[in-house]
Amino acid sequence: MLDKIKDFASTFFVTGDPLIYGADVSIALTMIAILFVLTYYKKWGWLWKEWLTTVDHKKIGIMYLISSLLMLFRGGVDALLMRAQLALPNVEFLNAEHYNAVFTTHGTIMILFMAMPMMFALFNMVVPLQLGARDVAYPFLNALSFWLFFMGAMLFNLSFVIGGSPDAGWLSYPPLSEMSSSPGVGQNFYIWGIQISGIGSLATGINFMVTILKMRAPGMKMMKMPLFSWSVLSSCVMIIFAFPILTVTLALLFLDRFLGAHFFTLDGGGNPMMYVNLIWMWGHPEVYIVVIPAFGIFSEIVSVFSKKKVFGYKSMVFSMMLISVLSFFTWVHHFFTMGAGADVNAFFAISTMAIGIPTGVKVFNWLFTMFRGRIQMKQPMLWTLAFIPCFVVGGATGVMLAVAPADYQYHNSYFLIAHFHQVLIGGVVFGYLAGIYYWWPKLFGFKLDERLGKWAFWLWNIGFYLCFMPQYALGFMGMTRRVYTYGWDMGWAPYNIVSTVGAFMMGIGFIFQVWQISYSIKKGDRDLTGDTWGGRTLEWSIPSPPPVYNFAVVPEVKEQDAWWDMKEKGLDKIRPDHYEPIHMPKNSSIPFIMSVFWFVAGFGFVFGWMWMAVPGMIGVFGCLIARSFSYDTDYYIPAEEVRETELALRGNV
Amino acid sequence: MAQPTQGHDAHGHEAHGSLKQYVIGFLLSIVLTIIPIVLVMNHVFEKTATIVIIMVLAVMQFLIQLVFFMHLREGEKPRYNVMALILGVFIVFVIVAGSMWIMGFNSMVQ
Amino acid sequence: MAQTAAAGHADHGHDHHEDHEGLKVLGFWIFLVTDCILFGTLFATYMVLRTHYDGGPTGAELFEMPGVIAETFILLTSSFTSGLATLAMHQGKVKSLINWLIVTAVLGAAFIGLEVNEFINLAHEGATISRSAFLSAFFTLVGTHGLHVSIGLGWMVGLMFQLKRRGITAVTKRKVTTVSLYWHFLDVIWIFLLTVVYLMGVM
Amino acid sequence: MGKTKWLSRLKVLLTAAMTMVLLSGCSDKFIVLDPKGPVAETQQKLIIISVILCAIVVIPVLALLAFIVYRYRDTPDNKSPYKPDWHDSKLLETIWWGIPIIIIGILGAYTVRDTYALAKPKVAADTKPLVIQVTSLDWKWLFTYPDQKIATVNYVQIPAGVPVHFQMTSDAPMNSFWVPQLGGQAYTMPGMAMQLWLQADQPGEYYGTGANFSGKEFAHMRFQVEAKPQAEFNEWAKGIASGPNAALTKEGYQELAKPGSVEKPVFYSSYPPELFDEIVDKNGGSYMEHGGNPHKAGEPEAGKSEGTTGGGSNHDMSHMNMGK
Ligand code: HEA
Ligand code: HEA
Ligand SMILES: [Cu+2]
Repeated sequence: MLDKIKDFASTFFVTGDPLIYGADVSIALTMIAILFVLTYYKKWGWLWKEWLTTVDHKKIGIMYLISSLLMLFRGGVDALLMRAQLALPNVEFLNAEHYNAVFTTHGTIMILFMAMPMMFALFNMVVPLQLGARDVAYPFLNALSFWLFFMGAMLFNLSFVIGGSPDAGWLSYPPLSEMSSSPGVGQNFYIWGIQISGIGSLATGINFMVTILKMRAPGMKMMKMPLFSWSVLSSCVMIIFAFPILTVTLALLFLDRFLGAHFFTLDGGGNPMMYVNLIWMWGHPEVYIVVIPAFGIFSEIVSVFSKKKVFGYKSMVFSMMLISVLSFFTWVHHFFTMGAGADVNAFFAISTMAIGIPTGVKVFNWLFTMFRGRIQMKQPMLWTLAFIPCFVVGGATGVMLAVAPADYQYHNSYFLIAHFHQVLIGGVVFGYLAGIYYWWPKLFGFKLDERLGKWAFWLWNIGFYLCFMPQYALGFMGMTRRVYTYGWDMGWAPYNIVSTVGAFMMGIGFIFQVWQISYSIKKGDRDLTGDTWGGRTLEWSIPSPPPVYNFAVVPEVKEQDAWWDMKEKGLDKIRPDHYEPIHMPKNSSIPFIMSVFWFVAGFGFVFGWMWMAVPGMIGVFGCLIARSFSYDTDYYIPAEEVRETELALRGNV
Repeated sequence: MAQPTQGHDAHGHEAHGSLKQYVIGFLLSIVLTIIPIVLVMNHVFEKTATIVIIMVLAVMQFLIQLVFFMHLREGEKPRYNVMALILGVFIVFVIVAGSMWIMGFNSMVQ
Repeated sequence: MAQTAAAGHADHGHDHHEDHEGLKVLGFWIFLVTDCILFGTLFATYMVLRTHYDGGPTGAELFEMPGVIAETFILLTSSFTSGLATLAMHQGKVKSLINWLIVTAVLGAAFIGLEVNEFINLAHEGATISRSAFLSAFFTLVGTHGLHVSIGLGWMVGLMFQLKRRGITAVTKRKVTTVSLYWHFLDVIWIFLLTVVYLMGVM
Repeated sequence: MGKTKWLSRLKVLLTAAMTMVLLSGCSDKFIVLDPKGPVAETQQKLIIISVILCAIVVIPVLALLAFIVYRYRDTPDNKSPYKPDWHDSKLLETIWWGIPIIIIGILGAYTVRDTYALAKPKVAADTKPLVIQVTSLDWKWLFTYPDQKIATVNYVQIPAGVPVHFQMTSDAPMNSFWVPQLGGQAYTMPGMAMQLWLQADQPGEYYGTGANFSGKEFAHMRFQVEAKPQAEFNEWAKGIASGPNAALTKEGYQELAKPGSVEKPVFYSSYPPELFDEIVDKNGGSYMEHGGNPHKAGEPEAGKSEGTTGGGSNHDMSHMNMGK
């Protein structure tokens, strides 16, 4: 009996490495600390009522933000581990298996559990406020999306200490990811972690799409909508078309592994290339899903901090929509070298390059928004200014990759790694950071410290170029991606060491940001006006942080920059003479509970334990039924209470 | 909660449909199902022609259901559902046709 | 500003529900579009793998058309009866609404019964999901549709209880509307399954 | 006045960038830019063209950014014009939709030209290419020479100046066969026989590597490519065949295919002639068109429209070849 347990434990828990034990210990300690603090300060009820069951988009946004920053840390630690291992030839810091697991989790976490939730954080924190809405279209579903993401991410991260991490690359190409080559549970963690959070992402896509189409304040025609909301719409369009493909692809891979089906196996007539084909049909739109909202953020910031109306609004909108449609026509550029033929390659090379055109238009429009403006070098603007050169160069190397015959030389080399980090960090990370700096005062009521922010900014930027420019050179020197070590013979060492130094500089930059946040919580500039930066859009017309109902009275929009327009016309000081009761959704515990059931079911499927998976799924359906039968889902905030809240927040009514 | 922008004029013409509509739709779809079955079971035309014909009939049936059962043409404007559907069907076409084109080179001909 | 607020709240309760339920129907439409993509991906996989028999049975050898044709007409009819249910709903007839839903659900159950039967027969002939890539694709595509139909059945049953208890309200109205949209949608998917999998399979 | 200064600055920048590219092209560490065969040469030219074309927009954009940020920064004594409502210009918008379109047009034309050019082997009618079959295994490369009847592991010798027709497959997770100085890579995939045409113009030693991650020991999947004059190559092949090397048997292959890496090159005096075809067939090769004509490989064929309805009837199958 005891032996059995021991046996089980040694396969169940990941063992054999001080790194893992260290992680185990720190995870356990953190858990105990959190439990202790919550109990000691009697915060359990607060946690449950205010956060776990909330359907308020602002709180959900904050929870997304916290989780995504944690994931940035986890993914970043992975990155630094990799860079440490690659710093010099023949380093034995990580062995091959660990290295493979680390780059797999790094890629997966950064894109699916860092970039996606950070994007959803911004969607949630900003879109309803910008549209003049009281919440998203489906607040309940919104909470469910968050908890699905969260549980998916937890399940995925659990693989580090239980069962073993996936190690077949962030897109898990079969047959490497099939039972025949990856018999462990790591791949199952990968599949279920992404699958569960993917359902959440799909729901968010639908939710925000409807919110934007239907919940705009009166008078806000589509062509008067702020560009960030437009970018969210175009991102959502891609989400709803791309994510079902991911769901199916992973489900098929799971059927292969679980039921012995033969979609992508070596034997039985399976065709691994079909997986590659399908996963990129999602994967390519996915990278635009994350970058387009960043474009929206830059559009807002450039205009506000140049104190000038955004240039070429219409072509900004048009180019975003064009990118989202075009992004479904380029997927083959990720496997030009799989021999699909000259016709296929020629078509997809051209369609890929074509995306550079609308993207370029956006760049020019940003430049000309600044042209004849007055540029204020505040933090959000700094990141925006850093984004432009970085993204333009990264985009241009993307165009070089799109030249199909040349891609035969770049594919799977460090040139590619450098390309996509340049667009992902320069575009996505810089963009979201800019957005966080920009909207932080709105959500929390205080600014983030400028001085520490500048340090972080320069460390990130210098670190970035040090880290990734040498990688282009390494690509030309024939260094392929995903090698855990290399020899002295090829002359790669000097470039790699520079790259590692750069990576650690970015890590220090991140530490500065953590410091900056904790410092500003205590000492940051309080913002009492609600309009920190001299904003142009509706979110700046309400107090910071906004009350639960956002807008005591839903504003009427006349112009594209609605708030700017109101300020110019002197309408901003006018207070309504009376208030109406406000209709609000009630908190619900179902999203959280249902996601826990998903977690349980997912965990069961990972280990093939039907006794766990089946009850988990029954729980999920039970929650659905419970929701369907509950009719008491909303309430009214009395007019008097609204009046009092406004009085307290604005000081004058 | 917040006021949906285009919510207010929706009451007049909601998507209802009439018995007549349903019956016509039903009859049409039965006919459109019988034809391909007969064509295939009795080998009326040669293969490619049959494939083309039955695909066209399936698409027609799809449209019939959309119009007569799902009342696609009714409802408030702008019809975001129609736009989403058209784009969705287009993407489905891209997925299926694209996969076949790309993967075609390693699929055996029957 | 004040004016719109007043308009929005003129008759609170009813107005809001109406708007909100409309909002949910749009969301459901978009969900159906995503489901379209989901099936599209499965169709793409099937199209690519449909000749990969790995020496095992082919579609022409396996498919029993009489059963499939019966399934088709049953599902078609159920799509029609679910339409009649919504019609009854708009005329405010709860009884007839529930009855038509029952008819629909019974037809749906018959469809599922036939399909399960078909699958069992196939398995007996050794044609299981792990036999060949073709069969993997076949079972997954057809099975996913069957799973959708089964979920729709459960949903309808739940809805009947709610209708009994609450009658026709803005909320139940929306629920009936969405479930019948779902049902018509599954019918459409089946037509393509019939055409692409079965008819083209036996040709 | 300001304009000309601007332009001259741009020129300086451009030349600087160009020299950098060219310089790095000459350095022998940058093997991708140091081609030793016609395919790699075409690709290198294309790389340079694409760099120049991208630079034509990217450099002005960067310069413009620097200029605008400097000129319009928000300082109290900044005298440059401030037009907060200026947000539209048909002319400007046309320019920046137009320029990228033109550039992409040009780049696209080059791309398409070379895509088709490289799909067809560059073989003069009278030369007979050497066929080498490549199998990627966990985690090593097996090369079999159907004409010379020998086999090698992690080492491949080719005659210089002769086009080599690599037929590639995998009996393990996918990999990618890459010899940067001879030409770009192509995947080795189970159940398929991919084609890659490479040629070394001069004798020499070239770096070869697996480029697609295939599991634990992937980092060790390197191989050496040696180009020798034809006569020496013939000699070498004969030596391998008649030398003391063991023969690769079917059982030997099973052993070789087991996961593990191989430190030093291995040579076999012979191998079962049908080995490659068996490997392809075993992993699903039967789903591909048989008997493509290698000399037509890659020629785009008519009939792509059929591909969209008939499960990929018969277009482009010529890319594939069963090595028969
Ligand atoms: C946010 C993420 C993001 C973004 C925005 C992009 C943008 C682009 N990407 Fe990138 N890409 C990735 C993330 C991203 N990519 C990732 C993660 C991978 C690898 C995944 C993996 O294998 O693991 C990848 C891989 C990848 C490949 C595959 C290479 C290979 O595997 O061999 C290719 C090939 O065509 C490519 C091309 C492009 C192009 C053409 C763009 C274009 O959209 C860029 C457009 C922008 C510009 C061009 C700059 C601005 C424009 C102007 C100033 C106008 C004028 C310019 C010209 C006329 C040139 N990318
Ligand atoms: C949004 C996406 C994103 C982001 C932000 C990043 C950020 C970084 N990435 Fe990543 N990367 C990917 C997406 C991303 N990456 C993807 C998709 C892959 C492909 C995976 C695959 O091949 O499957 C990849 C692969 C990849 C590789 C190639 C591995 C290989 O092929 O062998 C490398 C190597 O240098 C790398 C480096 C980095 C670095 C240095 C950062 C830096 O920006 C990180 C900055 C650092 C921090 C934010 C750290 C903060 C932490 C601390 C300060 C704590 C320090 C404590 C300790 C060290 C214990 N990444
Ligand atoms: Cu891409």
